[in-house]
Amino acid sequence: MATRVGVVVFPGTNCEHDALAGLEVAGARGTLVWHTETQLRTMDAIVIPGGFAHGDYLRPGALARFSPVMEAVGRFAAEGGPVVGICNGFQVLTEAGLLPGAFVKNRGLKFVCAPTTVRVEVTHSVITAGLEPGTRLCIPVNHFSGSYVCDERTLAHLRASNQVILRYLDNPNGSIDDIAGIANDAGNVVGLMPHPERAIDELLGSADGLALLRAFVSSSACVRAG
Amino acid sequence: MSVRAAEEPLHRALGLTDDELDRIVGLLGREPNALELALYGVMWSEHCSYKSSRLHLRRLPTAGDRVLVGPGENAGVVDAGDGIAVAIRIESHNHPSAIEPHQGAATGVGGILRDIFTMGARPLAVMDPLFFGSPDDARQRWLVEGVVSGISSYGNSVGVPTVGGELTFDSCYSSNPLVNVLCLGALPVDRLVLGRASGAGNLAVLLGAATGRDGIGGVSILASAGLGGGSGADAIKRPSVQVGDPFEEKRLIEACLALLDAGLVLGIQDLGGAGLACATSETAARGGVGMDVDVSSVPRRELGMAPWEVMTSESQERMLAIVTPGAWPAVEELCRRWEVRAAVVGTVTDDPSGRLRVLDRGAVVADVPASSLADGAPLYDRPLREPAGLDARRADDPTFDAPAGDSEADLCALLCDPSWVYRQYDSQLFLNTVVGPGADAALLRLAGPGLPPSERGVAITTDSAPRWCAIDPRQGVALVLAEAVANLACVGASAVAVVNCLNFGNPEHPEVMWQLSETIDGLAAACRALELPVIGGNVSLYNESTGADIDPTPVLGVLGLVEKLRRRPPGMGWVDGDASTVVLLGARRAPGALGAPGAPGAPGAPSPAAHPLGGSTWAVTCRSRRHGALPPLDLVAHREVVRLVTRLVADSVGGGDGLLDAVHDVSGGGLGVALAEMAISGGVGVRVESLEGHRELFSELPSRIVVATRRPDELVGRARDAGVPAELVGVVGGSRFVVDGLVDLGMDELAAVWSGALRARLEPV
Amino acid sequence: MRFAARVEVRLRPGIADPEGTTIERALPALGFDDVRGVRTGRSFRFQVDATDVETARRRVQALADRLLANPVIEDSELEVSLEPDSGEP
Amino acid sequence: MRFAARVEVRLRPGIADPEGTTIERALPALGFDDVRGVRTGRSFRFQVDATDVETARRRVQALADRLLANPVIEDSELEVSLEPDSGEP
Ligand SMILES: Nc1ncnc2c1ncn2[C@@H]1O[C@H](COP(=O)(O)OP(=O)(O)O)[C@@H](O)[C@H]1O
Ligand SMILES: [Mg+2]
Repeated sequence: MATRVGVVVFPGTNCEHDALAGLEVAGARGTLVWHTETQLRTMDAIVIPGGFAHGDYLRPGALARFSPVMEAVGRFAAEGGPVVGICNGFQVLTEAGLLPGAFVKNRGLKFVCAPTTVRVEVTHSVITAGLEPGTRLCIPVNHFSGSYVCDERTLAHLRASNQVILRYLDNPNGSIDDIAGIANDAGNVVGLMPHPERAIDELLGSADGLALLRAFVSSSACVRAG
Repeated sequence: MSVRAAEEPLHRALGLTDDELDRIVGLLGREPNALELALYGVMWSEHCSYKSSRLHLRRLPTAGDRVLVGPGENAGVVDAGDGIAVAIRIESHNHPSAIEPHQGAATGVGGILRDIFTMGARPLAVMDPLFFGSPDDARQRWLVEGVVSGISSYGNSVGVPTVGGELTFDSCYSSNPLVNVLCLGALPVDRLVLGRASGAGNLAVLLGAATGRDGIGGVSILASAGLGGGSGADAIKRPSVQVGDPFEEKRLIEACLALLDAGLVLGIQDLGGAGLACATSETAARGGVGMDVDVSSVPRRELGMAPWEVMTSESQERMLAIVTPGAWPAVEELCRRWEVRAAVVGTVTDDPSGRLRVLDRGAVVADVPASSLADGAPLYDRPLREPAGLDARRADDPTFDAPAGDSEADLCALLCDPSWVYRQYDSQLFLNTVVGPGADAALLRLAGPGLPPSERGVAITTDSAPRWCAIDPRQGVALVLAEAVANLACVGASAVAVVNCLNFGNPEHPEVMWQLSETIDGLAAACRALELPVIGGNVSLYNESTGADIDPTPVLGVLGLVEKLRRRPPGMGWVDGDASTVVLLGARRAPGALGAPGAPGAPGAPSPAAHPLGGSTWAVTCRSRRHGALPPLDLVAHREVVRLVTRLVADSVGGGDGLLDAVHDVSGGGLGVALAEMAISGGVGVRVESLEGHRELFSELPSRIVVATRRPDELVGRARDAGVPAELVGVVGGSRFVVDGLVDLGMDELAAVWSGALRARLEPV
Repeated sequence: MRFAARVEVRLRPGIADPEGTTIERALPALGFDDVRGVRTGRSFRFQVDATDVETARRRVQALADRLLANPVIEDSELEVSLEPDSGEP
Repeated sequence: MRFAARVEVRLRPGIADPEGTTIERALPALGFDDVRGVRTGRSFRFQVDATDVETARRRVQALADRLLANPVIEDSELEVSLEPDSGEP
């Protein structure tokens, strides 16, 4: 049976269908999970997709983190379940305290939609498992508040414990230490600003995102089996 | 304003003429009350009634095999095949953007999206043709920044990709920027729904945002006329600018599409200009029924709103749906799920004369025939006059100006990368964008949530040429249509339908009416020649500043289709490798011209010029010469070139063997700019030989498309078979951009000039 | 002398404030059903050099009107006070 | 009783404020070379119902801490006062 991935939808989320499409190409079966849901037990993995949850009003992720589903996501993550937040999903995860740090407006103070090149730094996270460190992937970003910030201690910790999983080669937003994606200590909760689901087909300009999505789907299958 | 109101009769203060008042009295058989007068005031405004342009618009061809819905509805709809229909519409939001660029543009996006999903279509793409004064002025930069950020923040957040547009700077827009927005959506053919009411006893349901005193603008005169409204003098000062809420709109889109999917809605209509007054009277009039609306049932954002305020408010993000009483509980339930407010505000009646009755807690406060509001405005056949001195302007041609000047510097001055604008737009959502902004046309997969599977693609482009239209609106708009169709060909799409946004000056100036009339005739003729229907449009008049009208600015959006979209089209960038050859398809010289360098030309007797420069970007930008004769256009020959290129590109897009490495049409800036853009895009230089001087480098003679190929003989053969002229003009390769005798620049330098041009002007310091 | 300035820019009364409305709608679920009428704004703090408080205030007002707020939809409110460690030119 | 609250949320000192910097950079060209140190923030105004000013202040503080500011990067400052036309529940 295919890996079942719950794709969380807040009011204002807009990349949920794209995430479903990406997961499907990567071999998983995605299901939309409305933000009022409190049970995720039937899921093997969770994706929090991009968009503008609650309009991004106040701050990206600030209101979404109080949606009922986030408590369930917290439990799911605490039990070792794979959770990936893409773009707005990453912002939600930091607001919810499931990942460290915060986001501020892009350097340049403008929304940026553009292809970027990221380098895979470490491979113990659910989204980079099995990839070669140093692999370069061409994946687009699409955000206004995409500049990752954290205090020095957090940064030192992220580095020391190999939690920086992706770095930009052409930092589009001013993120500290060129961080494009991080994982928690255990590697099962991941946030990344680039949109791998937008790079799943050469027809769209790149299929590099599939490497990440496939890694995610197969490591989710492992978690379930194990 | 209040002083004027004290002196002026109410109807005039509301924008109605004395004759219009007489007409209203005739229609009603009595004097209207103040609320009724306000309803006529907004519904008979130029914006809502098209009273100055309607007579002319009738001359546009609107029929076509694929047309499911033509002009008159919220959007035009064509059958795209595979059970999918495509809805498209373009609109202006010029005046609000001039005073609050961010919100003005943002609400423009919101409004055009509603026009699309009101047809049952999911909005899939936006385009934004923009026109400003010179960016060397700080106020213009403020406008550009605000408009682009408004489109970006609303479009990105609501979740509709912006896949292209245009950016034009010209001093005629200094106090009157133009912000046009086009939206394209798709729907399963059987979800098509129209904005009409039916069935006595059915309910009129208001969906979305609460109603406040937004955008009441001119009508707020009623407050000062002492006719109620708790706001008093406050309302008069209220600006007619609204704040957009993309989050509300996003929920509204999902809720409305879910309601339509569930078959719960009989008719639906967005609330745009003139708010509830417009939505209720139009749905009733289209359905030939009556309607009762009780303003006390309308959810309010503000206290103490009078009936006229509720009826004319332009609060954003609202829709009016017609549902049966039996369906209402399910409608309520679905709306709750999407966190969208829904309230029954009225009922459909079987009143034989189709009256719209406005009630306030049950008491009738207005009672007028709905059709008299929606369709009863007088149609004006305003006087026309050709502007003085046009012949002299056309004769003042820059083509043979001497000396030629520094072509290398001129070319650099014409290069501009618009990505400063479009990088701020999400152009990729829905995973449909095969070709996004920055190319000749956008090319999208025809797919989306809820659509039947299809291999088809849909292409879209917007184009305009106000300078040309100022010299000759008839010929100018034909050239615009020709360019648009060529743009589509470059991504392999065949044009199928046209929408237009006619941005003009003050219609009370006979010269402006002449421009409008000529434009419509020119567009009608060109559409007939290319067998394209016009399926929708918008007219924006009174674009003027301190008495000066803008250049006539018809903006065309043209929709194209691709049968099989399996591979990316070649694009404009050529590739390095075994000698790709540059071939110019289409006549290299204007018909009838002699062709020898500098040919028949003493100044003063410029025509026929082989490489005309009248009205060209080069003449305006590099020589400040705005006049001259427009290049000739032969639509029959144009069609052949476009057909050939469409076939070649469509073949490669469909997965066939690609004969072309690169393709790009010659447009603004001429062959020089087209070649430079191809080189920059591919990152590879070129050597072009024996051009006929700077005129050939910068002429904007239409019907020419540049391609690169590694099989030039085969290509030339194909062109010959199709009756299309083809000439080898250069060879791709190396790291220099060379046009013999005219330009010799390193690719790095060329690319830097191109990519830095816009930023340098918009972000000085 | 150096003055500390604070400018608060808010949407004018009656103009829709979707952000405020959205925050307000979320509050009851967070246990804040005692809060209403949320309106959002932007604030700016800076120092301004001027010979006296009146001049400083005029400068701040000019800055607010010209750059920080769009009077078509926004009002601005300002506070100007002597910087504690000011006094020297 | 009803209280009027104002919360101002600003980036913590040390966190870069590119918006403030950008405004400051634009100022000399507009003739404001007497202004420096621009920092931007967001403001929230609302009413809160409470039995006394202390309770009101605690509620506002809680709202600011839980929702309005992100403590990782932001500080908040608040003001609470009795609404002029208050008194009734
Ligand atoms: N305001 C804008 N928004 C989005 N894309 C834009 C805008 N202005 C220009 N573009 C994009 O930049 C490219 C070049 O525009 P333009 O020079 O008008 O093309 P063309 O000459 O082929 O019509 C097009 O792909 C267009 O869609
Ligand atoms: Mg074009």
